[in-house]
Amino acid sequence: MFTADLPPITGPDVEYSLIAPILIITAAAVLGTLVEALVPRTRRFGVQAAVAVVGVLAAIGDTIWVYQSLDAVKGGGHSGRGQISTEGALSVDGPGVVTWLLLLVFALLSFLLFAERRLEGGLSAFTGRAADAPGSAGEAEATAARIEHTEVFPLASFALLGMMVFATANDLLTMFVALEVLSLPLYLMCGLARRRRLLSQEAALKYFLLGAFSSVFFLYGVALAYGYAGSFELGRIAVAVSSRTGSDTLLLASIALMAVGLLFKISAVPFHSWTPDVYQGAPTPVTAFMAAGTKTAAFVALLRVFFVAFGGATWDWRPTIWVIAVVTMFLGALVSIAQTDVKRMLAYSSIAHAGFLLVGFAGAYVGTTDRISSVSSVLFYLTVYGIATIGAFAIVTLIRDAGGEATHLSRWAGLGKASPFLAGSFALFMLSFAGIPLTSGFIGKWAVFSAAWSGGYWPLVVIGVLMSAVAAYFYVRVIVLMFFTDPVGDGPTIAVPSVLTTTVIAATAAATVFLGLVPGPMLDLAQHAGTFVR
Amino acid sequence: MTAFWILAPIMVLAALGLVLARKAVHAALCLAIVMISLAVLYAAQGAPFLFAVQIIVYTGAIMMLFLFVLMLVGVETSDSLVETIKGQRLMATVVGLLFGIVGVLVIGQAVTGAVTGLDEANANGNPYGIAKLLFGPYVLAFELTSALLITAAVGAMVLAHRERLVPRRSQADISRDRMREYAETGRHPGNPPTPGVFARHNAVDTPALLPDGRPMPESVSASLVARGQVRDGFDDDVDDIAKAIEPPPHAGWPFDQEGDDQ
Amino acid sequence: MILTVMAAVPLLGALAITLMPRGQSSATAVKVVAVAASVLTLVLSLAMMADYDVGRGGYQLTEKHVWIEQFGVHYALGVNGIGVTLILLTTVLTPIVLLAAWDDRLPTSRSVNSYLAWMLVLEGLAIGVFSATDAFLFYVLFEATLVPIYFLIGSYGGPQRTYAAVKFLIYNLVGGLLMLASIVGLYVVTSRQGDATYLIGDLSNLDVSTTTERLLFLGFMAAFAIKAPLWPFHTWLPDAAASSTPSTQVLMVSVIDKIGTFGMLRWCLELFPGASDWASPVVITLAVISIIYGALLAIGQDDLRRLIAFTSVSHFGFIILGIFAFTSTSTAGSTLYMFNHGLSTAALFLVTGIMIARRGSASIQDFGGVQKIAPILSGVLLVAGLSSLSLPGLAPFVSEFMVLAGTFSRSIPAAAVATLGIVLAALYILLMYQRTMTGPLKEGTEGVHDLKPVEVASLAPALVLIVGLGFYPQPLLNVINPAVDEIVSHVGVGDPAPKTPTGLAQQTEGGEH
Amino acid sequence: MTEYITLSMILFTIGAVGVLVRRNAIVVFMCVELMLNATNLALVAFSRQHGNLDGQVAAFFVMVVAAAEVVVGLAIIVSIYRTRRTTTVDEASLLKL
Amino acid sequence: MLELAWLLVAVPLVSGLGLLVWGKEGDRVGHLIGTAASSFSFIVGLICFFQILGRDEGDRSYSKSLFTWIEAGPFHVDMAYTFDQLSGLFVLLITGVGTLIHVYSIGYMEHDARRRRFFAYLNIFIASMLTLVLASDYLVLFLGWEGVGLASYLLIGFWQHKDSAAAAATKAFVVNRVGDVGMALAIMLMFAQFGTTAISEVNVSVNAASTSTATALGLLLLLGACGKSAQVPLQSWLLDAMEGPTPVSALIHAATMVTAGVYLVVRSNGVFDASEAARNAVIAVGLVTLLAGAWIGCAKDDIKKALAGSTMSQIGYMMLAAGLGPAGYAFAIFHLITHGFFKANLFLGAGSIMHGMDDDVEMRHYGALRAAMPVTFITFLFGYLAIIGFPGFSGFFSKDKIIETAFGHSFWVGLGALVGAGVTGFYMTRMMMMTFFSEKRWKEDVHPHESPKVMTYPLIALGALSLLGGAMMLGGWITDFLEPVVGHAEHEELAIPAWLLSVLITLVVAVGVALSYVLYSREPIAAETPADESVSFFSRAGRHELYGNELNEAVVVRPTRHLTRFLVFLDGKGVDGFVTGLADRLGDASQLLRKPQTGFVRSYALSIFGGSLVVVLALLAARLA
Repeated sequence: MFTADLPPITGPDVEYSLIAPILIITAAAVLGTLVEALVPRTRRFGVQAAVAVVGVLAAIGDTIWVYQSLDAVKGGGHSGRGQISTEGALSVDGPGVVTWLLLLVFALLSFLLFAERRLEGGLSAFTGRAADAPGSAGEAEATAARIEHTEVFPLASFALLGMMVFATANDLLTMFVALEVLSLPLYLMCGLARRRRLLSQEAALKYFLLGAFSSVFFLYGVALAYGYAGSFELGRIAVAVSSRTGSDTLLLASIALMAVGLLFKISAVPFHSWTPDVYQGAPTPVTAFMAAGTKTAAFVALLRVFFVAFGGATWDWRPTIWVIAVVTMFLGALVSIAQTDVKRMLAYSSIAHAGFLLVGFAGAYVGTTDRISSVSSVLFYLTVYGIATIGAFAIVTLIRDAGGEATHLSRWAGLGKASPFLAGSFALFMLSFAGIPLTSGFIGKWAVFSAAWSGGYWPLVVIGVLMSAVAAYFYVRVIVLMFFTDPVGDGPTIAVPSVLTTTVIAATAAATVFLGLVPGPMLDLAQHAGTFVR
Repeated sequence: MTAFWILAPIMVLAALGLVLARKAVHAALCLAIVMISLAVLYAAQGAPFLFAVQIIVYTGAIMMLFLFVLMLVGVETSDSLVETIKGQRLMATVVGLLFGIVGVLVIGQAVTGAVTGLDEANANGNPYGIAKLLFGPYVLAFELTSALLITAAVGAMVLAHRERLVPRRSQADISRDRMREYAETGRHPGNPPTPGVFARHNAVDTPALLPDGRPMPESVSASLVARGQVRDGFDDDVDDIAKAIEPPPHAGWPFDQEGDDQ
Repeated sequence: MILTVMAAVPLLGALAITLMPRGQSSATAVKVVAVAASVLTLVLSLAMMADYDVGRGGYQLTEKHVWIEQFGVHYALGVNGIGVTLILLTTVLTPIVLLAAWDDRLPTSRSVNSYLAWMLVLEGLAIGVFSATDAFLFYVLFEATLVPIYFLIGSYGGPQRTYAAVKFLIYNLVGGLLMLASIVGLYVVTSRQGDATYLIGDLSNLDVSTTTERLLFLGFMAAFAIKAPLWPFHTWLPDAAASSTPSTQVLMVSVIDKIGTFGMLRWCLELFPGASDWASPVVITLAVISIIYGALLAIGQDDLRRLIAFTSVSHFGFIILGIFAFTSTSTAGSTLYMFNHGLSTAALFLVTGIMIARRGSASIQDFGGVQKIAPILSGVLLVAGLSSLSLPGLAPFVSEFMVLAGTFSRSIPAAAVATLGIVLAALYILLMYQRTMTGPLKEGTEGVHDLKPVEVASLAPALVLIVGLGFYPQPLLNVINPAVDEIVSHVGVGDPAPKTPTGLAQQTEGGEH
Repeated sequence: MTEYITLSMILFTIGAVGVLVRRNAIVVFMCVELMLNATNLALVAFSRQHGNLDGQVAAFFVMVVAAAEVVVGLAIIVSIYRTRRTTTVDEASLLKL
Repeated sequence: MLELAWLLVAVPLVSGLGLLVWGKEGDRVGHLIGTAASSFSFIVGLICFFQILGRDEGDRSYSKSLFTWIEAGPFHVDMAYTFDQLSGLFVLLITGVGTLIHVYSIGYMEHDARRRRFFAYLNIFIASMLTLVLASDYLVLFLGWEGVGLASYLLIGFWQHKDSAAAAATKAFVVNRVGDVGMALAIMLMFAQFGTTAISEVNVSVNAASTSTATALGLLLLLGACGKSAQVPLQSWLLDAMEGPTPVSALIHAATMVTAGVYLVVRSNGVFDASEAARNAVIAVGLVTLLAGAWIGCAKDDIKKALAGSTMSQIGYMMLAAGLGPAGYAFAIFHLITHGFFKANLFLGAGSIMHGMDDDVEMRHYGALRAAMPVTFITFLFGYLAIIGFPGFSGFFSKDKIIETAFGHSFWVGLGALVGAGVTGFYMTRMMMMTFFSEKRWKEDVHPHESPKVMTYPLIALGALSLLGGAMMLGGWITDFLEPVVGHAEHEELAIPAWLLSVLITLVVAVGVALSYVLYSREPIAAETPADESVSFFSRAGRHELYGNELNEAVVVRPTRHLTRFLVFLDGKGVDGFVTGLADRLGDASQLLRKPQTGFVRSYALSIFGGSLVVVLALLAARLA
């Protein structure tokens, strides 16, 4: 009855070509869900994997196209490349598209690991039927029937979708929804390990509870930001911040609470405590995906929120980030020394790397076109960190004993002799993590440190290098274990992977060396991406 | 404003109830109170649409889901009052108090500026305004929620759904099988009597007695049989027990026995 | 181009060795390839000497390509006299070391392929380090040298090898990372002034505030002081030396540790002359402490390898002392000392390595009277030892005296205390010689037979050079002097003039002469 | 206005404390829901203050998100319950140190 | 020939190195080649010497630069030699006595399997010593200086299988190194002060420098001289050095090397002329050593050690003379040369005795050897007469002059020198008595016999030189000859005439001789050394070398050892301990910090909640601050 009186609601204006990579991934995910329903079980796994991988590949291609056309769509008035699309929900800008590219590449590598089926005798690393209690007859039955949860592919695709939107969200509401879109599938996938399912379920529960808890903080921060600025859009908030319209304390509380949610996702101290438990418990391919993808997406989102929305309050948040960076580096590096489990150790290393990334962030250096800025340094660091992390976790999947992956460090003794190339690759990743020159990790460290120093924080650089020395200690210990120590007893077996995992390891190792020797193109990409579009 | 001042204490108390109630169901009910009160506040704040959604979705659907799961895992479960993590409760209280105080003082008091009110925004009705935003700036988020819902559905399926691998065996199937087995191997389709039936003792190691007085070894657990711990359950046991109860005929005092040993 | 080729040859040799089959049957072929690669490098280095114009000074044989444009990093090589000297040291020592490693008994199941390959890698990297004229490239190669040594110690060393390898790596990494901070700082500083650059030519005219310069200097110095090793950052060296094979010891102490002193000379002094001058009192003090402390500790050692390691601490003290005295004499002396110390320590490590291998113990107490059954061995040990205690007529003396003489004109107390080191040097070498070689033959020492021809062949070049350069160091000094003069004038402190120059005296005395 | 935000803050804090002190995973999760509700209250209140409906839309989204989250969360809790026959979060502490 | 004077050094050097490298095949001819090289140098030296003799008095110094040794910045050292009057005399002494000792060694070392090596070392010594005296630059001099130290080290420790020999060699080298510190610092000071280290230029330039510089330079050089010449306080190595083969003791530790200190002082006359303080220090050192050496010589029963004490004492005389300035330089050199003759004679004689006594050095096992070894006895007697200053023998002239000049300087110095002469008479007579006279105290199965001719001929030659060496003083030839080098000295008139002083000296010596004769002929000499407790303090102290070793042990060695031990401890626990401790602390911290990772999700939530509180507060604080 009111219809006639109301003005019509005009349809939204969506730049489909710009956000096509997101749409492609969405399509792949939805298609995957349909495959789950329609394709017979025997062929489902292959089809699912193919859909996911093809979707990602298509998205990669499209992302490259989008990146190249960014200049064309550049509007006047802002310094960055790209534009805000979809009614202000997404900002398809240089850093954002580069992040898409990174996320897609990480996802591609991780999906290859997801699809690996040779290690478990023709079954994937995911449990056959999650509803069965571990060790129950049902579980054995499911294993015997060789059923698999092929849903991980659409789930992972949804997570990827969430990550991509998270990194490019231009309003806080979209960001929050994207945060949940990326988190929920990960919560689920953490609990799907085939082996050590008790740990896996526990990891899922912990990740879920803490994730939900921290995202509420983020949300409250969003609410306060809305209360401060009256809008969720980053650009509008930035205007409010620079014009100092609202109450400062409201702004500060908003910054703080949003930081909590974002720092949780990148596992910065003191919001890191979920990381080791979840990384250890989750199925290793998922850990790889999570470690590389979540951190990348969350970090870019963090940069976006802080540089775009709160750029006017830099002097308020920089000291705190400074301290968090130091504490994170310190704790991550230090505690990893005492770890005896490879996955936990990599988790703590991931915490330490969050600290190093924060160093680049704390520099808050905008830079000029020909100089390394905080954004470009962090993008580069994320690239090298993500690649090496996926490679390292890929190797973790191969070192096995009767109980599945042999993640206890003592089982890695003498690996260098048993399989020099595998151990050599792992050593390479460790050296890259440690920041030894001629590996990509070194260039990454250099980049974030130079961003910090350019921003005027040279003491942070000094602390950073000292912390890298501490961190190096445990990377070096792993090398000692693999190459200088003789195996205890039989030593673990090294499973022969299919071409999928082999490809991942080879590609990541090659990229680690390549980016160490010839970082120019990637740096160019990161630097050319320019600044965030407001 | 009146509604607020009535509802606010109720909500706080209910929230405290949620935290303090020992039984999960009580906690759930407390939460429901908060939610319904909130709905009222939404209405008071010019958000009729949310009022409805809060009641329907939150209180209706979500809380029901909670209660449903509570039923599933045991409605009677209640937390023990002993805190197992040292200092957790103290620290939680301290941090909570500080956070609350800071929040209330710094944030709550910081909200300044005139209240614009929603009259203008709600000019075409609250749902219209919301719809305009939903299909405007927030269309992407709106579409994203579909991904969320699919994820939730798939997730629930993955974790809770047991795919049936073998055809379901009905009672008819079972009885048919039993009879066939009886025909082929002679295995009795009925249950064997439990140990101790008609026997002198009803202990698990005593076989049941058949009506004809014969013991039935199958009634005793196979593992006891394997270990040879089965009593025969016949009258000679009585003598044994009598011996155990009564002292032996020429038993002396304990110290005499010692002397005898020498 | 020749510098690149020279660095590439050993690396390619290493690659070839890695690809060769492992095991006993191919061991000899592997060794031949390794030695051939190193000899080819030596020949190339001689060709480089021929190409190098001694009189011209400055950086020669340069090449430059953009490497990482965004950082202003170039692949830039070039050598001055100092670089030439140290490259020569590297190329001379590597064949010797590889020959000496011919019979090394490696821990079971370790392949000789990777052992020799790592050494060749080290040679290639060292040549790169000594010829890099881009600070970033230098840093990268500087840090990269850690990896081969780490594996050489960790895989092929003695019982404590793991501990020693980790200690070595972490210690050096700490220094290296502090230097990384300075490298980053250089980028920040140069990019603020225009285009970012790491080329030494651009950096040496850097216009920075005093504080910044000092901070940057400290970062570089930290890395070099640990590498060199300067007291009190020396404690990694004895452990590393005691846990590695003789060949590793030589490459580590004679070649790679020189990067520390080389770096001070090339990077600290050229880039941060003001800060170097500012820090010189402290550095000189530490250097003098190193000299005395290293010598006293050498006296107190029972393990031959630790003893030599501590003598090196003492000798590095001299080198650093000479560098930071900023006189052309002492600096030239330091550069020459780097070369000479390389030779004499190589000889010492190799000959004691042979002793240790034959005796099965590195403890001095387990030796005695070896001279009787192994006269050539003992003779070689004595010559190497005498060169280590800087006996005039042997190469190290010339350099040590130049260091002291130069230092004396700058700081008498430093020179005076440092000179006491020569007494202690006599003590640690001769007591060691006395305990191991003289007296009645000790039980258990019978197995220490005399040197074999291949061992003599590997040691002879070093000994010949030690004696030859003792009497005629001028060819090397001619190469070194122009570079040193440039550096000293760059620091700008200048040589102290003689207080009573001869000419003056002659005038006043009215030609009594 | 202030009183709404204050109430929201109080509820949020109570919820957070609840997460810390309750051991039943379901109750913990309910406390998270309380926090979400508190946030919604703030959003709605701010919405009225600023005179636009963005806050209300946000609250609406939060409800949807909460619904999805509840499904996933309860599924996880149920699956743990199937294995361990308990919903106490303290029991799930195999992963540590 | 002068331009070929570098052959003096080169030939023995090449011969020495060649003999070392040459394998076993060289054993047959090694000694011959070595002797030939030494003889060659002697001949070249002789030719050169006569060439400069043939020149004008003012033009007798010949310098030649062979090549630039070191050049860097202002530091420039030429490998150059100067053949002048002073070095010429030394060349003759070194090569002459050296050649004789080479010849002697052919016999003495005949049965030693490593004789080739011995000759190689001797040749290296000759080369180094000639480098030392021919050097026209202090740094080149230092090259020779250390070269003779090395040769001395090698030769003292020649019988390495004896621990004592090896230890003595080490000690000699190390103590010399202490002196070298002075030497090295002196050269550095020259470089810093004058910009050159050429001897001639330094000696001139020092006049323009301040007295304190000259004093410092003088004292530093004196320290070097003390080390090399076994002067107090660096005397302790010389007696131990007697562990070496006797020809070595004769050549290096009596005739040539140990006098290098005297040579250095005389060579640096310009420096010492410029500083009276430095001269007085030289005198003091000389005087103290003179008396100390004599004292030790009186108490030792080991013939070589007794002679070594005597050597110390005689060098003390030379040092004393050198400290007297231009007046004494020539006499120092004169005494140095005569001492070279007679002390080499005495040592070789001692070697000959040991050769016949189965290498026994204990004089208490000798006695009445004059009949068994007539040639040795006669030549030894010549040496004896020369050293005690028997009129007509070489020592008479040289010592006489020194004591005379000492009295000219100061009565007390003269008196000291005079007393020393008396003591010399005492201990030398004691040696003669114990060795050749008194009764046989030979051990069983020892059959003393005369040495072969190859050993006795050098003895005869040296005996002759002991007698005739004084001829150089005829007409004051040596003072005149050396004057262009060491400068002119006005002869000071003493309060008493020179002849009276000579008589007085002779009387004092006679008293010493007589006292000794009486003491050692009155009652039979014990065949075993009396216990320390049964002898007087003087004997005891003398035997213990005036407790010099004990002093060194207490003042230098033990503190050094303690310091070393302490530093080893400090390095492990302190310097390294700090680092490893740091690593351990990090490990501890790591263990501690992993504790909060309890596995309880509620603890993690608490850290998030607490963390968010902290972040909120931090941001607020940052704004307020």
